[in-house]
Amino acid sequence: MKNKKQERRFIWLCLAPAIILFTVFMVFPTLNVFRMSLLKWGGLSANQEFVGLNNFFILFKDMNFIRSCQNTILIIVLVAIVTLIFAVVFAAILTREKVKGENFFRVIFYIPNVLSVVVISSIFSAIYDPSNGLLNSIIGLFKPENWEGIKFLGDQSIVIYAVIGTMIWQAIGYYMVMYMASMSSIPEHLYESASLDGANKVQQFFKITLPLIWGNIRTTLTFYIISSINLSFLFVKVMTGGGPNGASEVFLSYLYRQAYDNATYGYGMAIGAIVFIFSFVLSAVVNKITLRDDMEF
Amino acid sequence: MDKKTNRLYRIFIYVALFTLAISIIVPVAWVFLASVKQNSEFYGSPWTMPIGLHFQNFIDAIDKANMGEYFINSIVATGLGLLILLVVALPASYALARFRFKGKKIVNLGFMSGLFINVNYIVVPIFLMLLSWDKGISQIIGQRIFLNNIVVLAIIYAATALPFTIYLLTSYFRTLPKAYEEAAYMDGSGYFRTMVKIMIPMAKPSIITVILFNFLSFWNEYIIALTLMPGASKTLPVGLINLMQSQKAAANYGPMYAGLVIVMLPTLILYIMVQKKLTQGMTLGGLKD
Amino acid sequence: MATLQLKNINKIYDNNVQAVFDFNLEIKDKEFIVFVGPSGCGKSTTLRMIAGLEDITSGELFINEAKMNDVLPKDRDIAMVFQSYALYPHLSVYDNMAFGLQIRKVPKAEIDARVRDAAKILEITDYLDRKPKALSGGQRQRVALGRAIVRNAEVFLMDEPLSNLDAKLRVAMRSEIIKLHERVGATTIYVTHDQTEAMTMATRIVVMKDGYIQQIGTPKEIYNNPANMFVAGFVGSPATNFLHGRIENNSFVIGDLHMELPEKFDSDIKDYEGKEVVMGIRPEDIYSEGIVEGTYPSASFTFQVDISELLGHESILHGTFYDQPLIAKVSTRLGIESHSQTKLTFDLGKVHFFDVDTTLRIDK
Amino acid sequence: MATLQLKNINKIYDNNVQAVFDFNLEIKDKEFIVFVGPSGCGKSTTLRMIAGLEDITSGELFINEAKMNDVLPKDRDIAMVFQSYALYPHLSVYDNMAFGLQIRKVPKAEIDARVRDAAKILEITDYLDRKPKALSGGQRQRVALGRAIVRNAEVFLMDEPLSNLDAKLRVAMRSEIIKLHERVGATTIYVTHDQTEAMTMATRIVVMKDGYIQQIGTPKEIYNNPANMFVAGFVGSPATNFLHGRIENNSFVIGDLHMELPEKFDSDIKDYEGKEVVMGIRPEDIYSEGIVEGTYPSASFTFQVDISELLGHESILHGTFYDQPLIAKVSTRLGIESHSQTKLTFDLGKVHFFDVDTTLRIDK
Amino acid sequence: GGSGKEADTDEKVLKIAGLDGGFGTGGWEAVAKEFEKIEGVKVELEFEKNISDVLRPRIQAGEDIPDIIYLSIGAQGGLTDTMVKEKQIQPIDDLLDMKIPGSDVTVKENIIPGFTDALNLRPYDDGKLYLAPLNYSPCGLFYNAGLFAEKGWEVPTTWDEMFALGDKAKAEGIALFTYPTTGYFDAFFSALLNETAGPDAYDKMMHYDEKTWESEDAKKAFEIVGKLAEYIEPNTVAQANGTDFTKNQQAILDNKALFIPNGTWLPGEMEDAPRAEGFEWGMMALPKVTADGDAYSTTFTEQMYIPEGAENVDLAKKFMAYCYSDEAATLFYTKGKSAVMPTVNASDNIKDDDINKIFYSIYDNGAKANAVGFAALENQVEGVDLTGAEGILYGTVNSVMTKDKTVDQWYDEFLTGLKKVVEANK
Ligand SMILES: Nc1ncnc2c1ncn2[C@@H]1O[C@H](COP(=O)(O)OP(=O)(O)OP(=O)(O)O)[C@@H](O)[C@H]1O
Ligand SMILES: Nc1ncnc2c1ncn2[C@@H]1O[C@H](COP(=O)(O)OP(=O)(O)OP(=O)(O)O)[C@@H](O)[C@H]1O
Ligand SMILES: [Mg+2]
Ligand SMILES: [Mg+2]
Repeated sequence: MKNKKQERRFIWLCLAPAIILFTVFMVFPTLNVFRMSLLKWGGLSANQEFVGLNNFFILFKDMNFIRSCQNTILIIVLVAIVTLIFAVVFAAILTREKVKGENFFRVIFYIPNVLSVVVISSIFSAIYDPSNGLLNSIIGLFKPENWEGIKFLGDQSIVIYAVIGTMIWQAIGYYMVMYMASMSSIPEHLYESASLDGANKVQQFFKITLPLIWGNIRTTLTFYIISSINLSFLFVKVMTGGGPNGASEVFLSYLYRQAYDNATYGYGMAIGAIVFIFSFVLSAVVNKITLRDDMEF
Repeated sequence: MDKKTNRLYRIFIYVALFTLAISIIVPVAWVFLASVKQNSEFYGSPWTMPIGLHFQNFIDAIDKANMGEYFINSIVATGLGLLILLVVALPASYALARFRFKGKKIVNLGFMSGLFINVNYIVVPIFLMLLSWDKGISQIIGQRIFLNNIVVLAIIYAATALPFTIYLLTSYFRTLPKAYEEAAYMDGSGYFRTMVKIMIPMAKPSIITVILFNFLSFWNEYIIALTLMPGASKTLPVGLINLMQSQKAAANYGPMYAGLVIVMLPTLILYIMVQKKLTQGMTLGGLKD
Repeated sequence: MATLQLKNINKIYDNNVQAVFDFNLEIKDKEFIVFVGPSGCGKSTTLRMIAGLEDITSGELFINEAKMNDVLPKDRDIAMVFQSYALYPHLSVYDNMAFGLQIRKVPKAEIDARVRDAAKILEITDYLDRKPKALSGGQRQRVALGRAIVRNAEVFLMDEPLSNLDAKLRVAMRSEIIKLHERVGATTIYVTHDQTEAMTMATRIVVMKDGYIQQIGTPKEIYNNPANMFVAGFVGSPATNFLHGRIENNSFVIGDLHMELPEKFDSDIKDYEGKEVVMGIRPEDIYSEGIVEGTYPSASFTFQVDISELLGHESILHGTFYDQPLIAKVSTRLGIESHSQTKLTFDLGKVHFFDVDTTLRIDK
Repeated sequence: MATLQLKNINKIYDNNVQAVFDFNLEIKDKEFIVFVGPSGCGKSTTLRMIAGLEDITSGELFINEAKMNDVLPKDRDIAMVFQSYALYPHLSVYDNMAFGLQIRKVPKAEIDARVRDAAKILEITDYLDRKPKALSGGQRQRVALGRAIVRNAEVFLMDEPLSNLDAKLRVAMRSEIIKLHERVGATTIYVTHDQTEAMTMATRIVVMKDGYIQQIGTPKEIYNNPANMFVAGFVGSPATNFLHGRIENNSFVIGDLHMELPEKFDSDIKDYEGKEVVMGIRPEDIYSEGIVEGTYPSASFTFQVDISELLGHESILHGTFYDQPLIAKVSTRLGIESHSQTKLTFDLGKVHFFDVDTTLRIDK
Repeated sequence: GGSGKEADTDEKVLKIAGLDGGFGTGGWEAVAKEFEKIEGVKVELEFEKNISDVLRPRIQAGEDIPDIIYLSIGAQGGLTDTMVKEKQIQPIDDLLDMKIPGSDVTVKENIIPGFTDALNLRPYDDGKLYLAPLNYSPCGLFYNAGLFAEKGWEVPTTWDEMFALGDKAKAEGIALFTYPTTGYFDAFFSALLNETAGPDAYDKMMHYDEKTWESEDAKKAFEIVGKLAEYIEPNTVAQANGTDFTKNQQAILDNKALFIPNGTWLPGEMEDAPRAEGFEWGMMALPKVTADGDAYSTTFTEQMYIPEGAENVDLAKKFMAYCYSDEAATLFYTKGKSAVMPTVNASDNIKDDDINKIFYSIYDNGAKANAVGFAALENQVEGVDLTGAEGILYGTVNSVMTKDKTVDQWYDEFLTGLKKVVEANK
């Protein structure tokens, strides 16, 4: 049995720097945010009025917030599902298959991830362009003469999907890298064994790869939630400004709009608090749902 | 017959790979081309080829964004941030992943909740905190040391990246077989050495992932650097703002794209250098089970 | 250099499987203890508790009189060969072996000497630079062994360290381990399924079953005086034959064969007069040649051989004896074929009797 | 159900280690081939090439006359027991065994029947719900074996499938595998270090060394007529004694002992008249009892016993014979002690002679 | 308020922070240099494209606050808007009566009359001036004068003519109207309200007077915008965002649309853009509602102000005063990118061959000027952004143009929002 005291000392020594840094630079500031969410405050003056949970009550009746909520959830769900599928499949191909030019593909797929949001937005502005955009040109090939381009960023029912498409394009490489790292630690002999058991590549993928990187996938599900919330803001800010007429508004863009444009800083912070709680609860739920036995090889 | 399905399978794979690759190459090539276009070429159809190679864009970009000095700053902030991050996060993740102890749930929950904190809205409180420290310290030593300090910036980068990093590393450390630790203990290795010499090397793929992703986020970080380094000394992304379009003014597209290309290169180069290590399995062949 | 005491040790795993029950054992300095027992009986578990890798659910462990339950593995000065090798996959063979010495700050030159020495003994000198991945099964096992023997630990724990080696190498390794033990004198606990190893290496053997100790004794004791039917049946190959019969007038009766027992049994079987008992006899104590026929004429019988299995120099005869299966081991020279008949005699001087219910040995 | 042909197969690993050289073997339907050889000689490598897990560097592999070099493992209909088990860590024991059947879309009820059947045979029924992590070494190995035997594959490859089992279980498993082989009739290749297994299970044995085949033959052939000194020395335990001497007048001369050889050697040793040769004799062919003394009186000598090792029923005598080490295996009954003298006789009918340079057997 | 740090330096330092925007920083640098010479002080300039982001934390902390901030209401980041709403700006009434450094004239005398009366400069109904106007530019509808000449079209003077022209253009495949983003409707719509309801009603509306907003005249403005939806360049909404708005502006250069609401900076902004043959910039005020009505053109001004916590208030005012000198006006125009100060002589800087000449003479051609801006509110209403660029009043235009919302819905939504705002500020 282990010497508990020595073990405890080691554990806390390991944890202490992290806990200190984390507490000082993240926990305290966050508590501050929570505190501000209870204020009616424009953000700059000393004129702060404590209003309790009032900001939150307003929030639940604020249709614009609810719309940004719906948009965000849609983004999270779609981006997570589609990216997950693509990233896992491509990671599997690039780690498990002997493909020619493997390194080439690995590098290419990662590139969108290193591009800045501004660049990506201009790329997609060129792709989504209603008259000479890439997508419309391609669709135009199959459509009759007087085909009018789809207004990806102008149509309120499409714009959010346009944002989602951009986000997926950007995210695949990121998650692919993550999955490649965890796939590479699956012992080769399991695949050997499975192939002798008659499993083809697809079956191997579902029966070996997927279960064995399940822990990693669960981890990334949380990342999808967080990064969808964060990135959707950046993309929306640059690509659509939340428009047309708020149709692509998401959590954080709405937060900014309220905290800064509308000078209701306390209210904005209340949105921040809700976003925090929402994402926390959501990923706790997702975590719970996806729980399988923890796995070591 | 089976050769045929196998063939189909491989064709499918290549089609998939090439489709995605093209969907990336085309737009990215577009960016590279854009970076050598002249300004007038940016109006009208975005899909025209550049008339000539306008490399002046790059010179303008380096000039206007003050890239020389800012580059160094970014390198320092990113490198130091990564170093601090790894030194702090690796032991913490290891301890969280491989030991049972009282309070683990709470610590885990704490770090986990940290994932959901968005730096965008805590950066101002951080700024206020540093400012008050500065006020305090300047009364003692007559100097302000927390704001406009690249080291502090690096520390804060590390701190804000902790939840993500710990979460990722913890989930990886959990998958490593216990047997290796046990072997090390039997060899007389203490907790610390076991962690450093045996377990951390085996976590290499995920450490590389962590380095890669945090490099990216530190390198491109804007809001913290902007807020905590309000002085003249800036990081690259903040400096890059100078290349962006400003309201009601003619845009300088060429230099902007050139600048963005320059900034993205280090990350890409880093990735190209480490991507092979990413998939080097570190745990094979040691166990019989 | 070390004594060990295990007192009332129990081990219950997290999933509520109890793997070891009330384990008691005193090990003297420089002893070479061998654990044997069926697969899953708790040998590795016990070793791992001694090493400090598993919590001791209850009971106490002492090394050199000091209680060890709560001492860290690294502070117990134990070297161990893992059943599953547990080689460091990212280190070369050399570094795998050197690791424990580097930790102890042994001078570089000495590390080198010791590692190369061990590698030579283990015949893995050529592979010192390879990673474990590029080794054959037996080579990996030898590295695992090497990692332990380069250490001059107080206690050596070896969990089936030779199971993946060929017979010749195994013999060589066996004698190297014996030599090492003689030289270093470290207290050693050794798990094996190889009876020859157990018999030739052990100062004492511990026979386990289902987490319980069945018998502790020298190889001779275990072989000649098994405590119960399990030990009798487990040690020796092919296994001891167990024949059910009755005690009648100092004779053991099966069917119409009345075997007159030697005097030494008299006092012990008194209580069983007229009762059913089990006679245990090893296949090698059944003779087809005339050797014991004169001594125990009442124990001769004609045996219907169903299968005669050639085993090089010896043959194993399978058949039934009054409806009970019986196996005899005889010299191949006699050329007994399958489906033939032959005359056999039990060496009644070597038999044991067991209680039907408790399975304990009756004769002292 | 399947024939196999291996033609001129070579294997060079990525690190330029050549593990298998020019391997040629024809395996008939329903054969039970056993690979033996020292650790690292290329047994697993060969198996893995047959399974399709390693590329064949050069040469051709045919199964049922069809070239297989480029066929995927999954399409070869081979079941394999891995030396390192390779259990699926995320699946229960049951699912580990059922996996291959589920893939093949065997009906659920049949899967269940087959798995439970195998589990019963392997005595792991109690562990079906556990994950491999919570099993003992031997239990894991049995799961690995179970995973193969539930499959009705055309070819079975088993890489030391019983090495971590106790003797008793091993005997039981051995006969189960034989039964399985008789019932299913699948062509089987089996790697083992256990000579008993090799001798009792094989239809033919392949002896390998350093990547080369040394001899292919039935167990009897291998045992009785080893092709060279390596095979003679490798098969049988303790190993064959090799004694250097000269041929003089149809006699084998060591020191002042002139052993008159039986007639059968006459023609073969002619060419070696006056030359040095090596005589190989198994320890069990050296007798201390009078059995062969009458037949070969010239081969009797007095032996100085250095160590007498008790091995249950038999004793191993170690000593030197004209400065050459000699080991004899004699009945324990005779009670020969260490540091004593005893009279021994070589059974000259069983000896072989080998060329000193080529190590090949001289006598036919 | 700021604590007195750097108190030990003898030399006074005036800190000016501002937006590095469409007019560039050259003018500021030149003016600052002059001022340094005159006053013997040091002027520190901090001009950034993201100045809101830079300043916000400092202002929140009350630390290191500049003496003058040059950042307009409605600029990205909403800092100045918040400063106004949060009452973080110091009154500068006395500025008007100050003598301009280096001359005898007072500021008031040198500013074009009316410019300092704009509601957004005096947001609190306390009669005091808080923000100082600078860089004025007329806003109106820009078009390709060359195209009109080529087609022989008359520039419409009333909305009826406008729509008639729209039909004519449609036949040629040209849309009547486009706009860069909805943000540009503040100038457009306020001019329109002036036309439909008249200046008094407009003033009331800017003070959130519900009654006036509910009037038919007010609604008329909404309806005119609604009618434009029939004539909108089809890609407008899709491109009405931060990345693509130049494509909408390009539509004018490419003759895809006839009119775009914008300010005088537009030609400069599109300087490098390719254009249709014979292209020539033209600009007009909004068409009149009726033939005998007034045409309005919004005068857009930028603002500078002294924030609370500024240390050198007096010096700051001095500098501001200097900005209204003729020298400064010249420097702003020549060294900056054609920034025109609202001083009486500033337009003299515009040479005859300067394209700006046409634009700045728009009022000489009969158009009336109006200023944008609502009164500041005591209480902001959480979740109700009534007047922001993407708020209910302007942001909804996108929906109206795509017909996702009818004019009535838009109007009702606005009135509902207005009610909430009024409620909160009773
Ligand atoms: N992946 C590999 N890369 C390089 N060399 C290898 C690799 N695997 C095995 N070898 C080498 O090839 C030779 C044959 O190995 P193989 O595993 O076939 O031996 P084996 O006969 O199965 O031995 P054992 O009885 O010890 O399992 C060995 O010398 C081994 O070191
Ligand atoms: N981690 C574990 N969790 C639960 N049960 C376990 C665990 N490890 C082993 N067991 C069980 O405990 C019992 C004893 O296991 P142990 O490994 O000590 O057996 P062993 O005697 O070493 O067997 P073998 O000869 O097969 O290696 C077995 O029944 C096994 O299934
Ligand atoms: Mg074990
Ligand atoms: Mg092997």
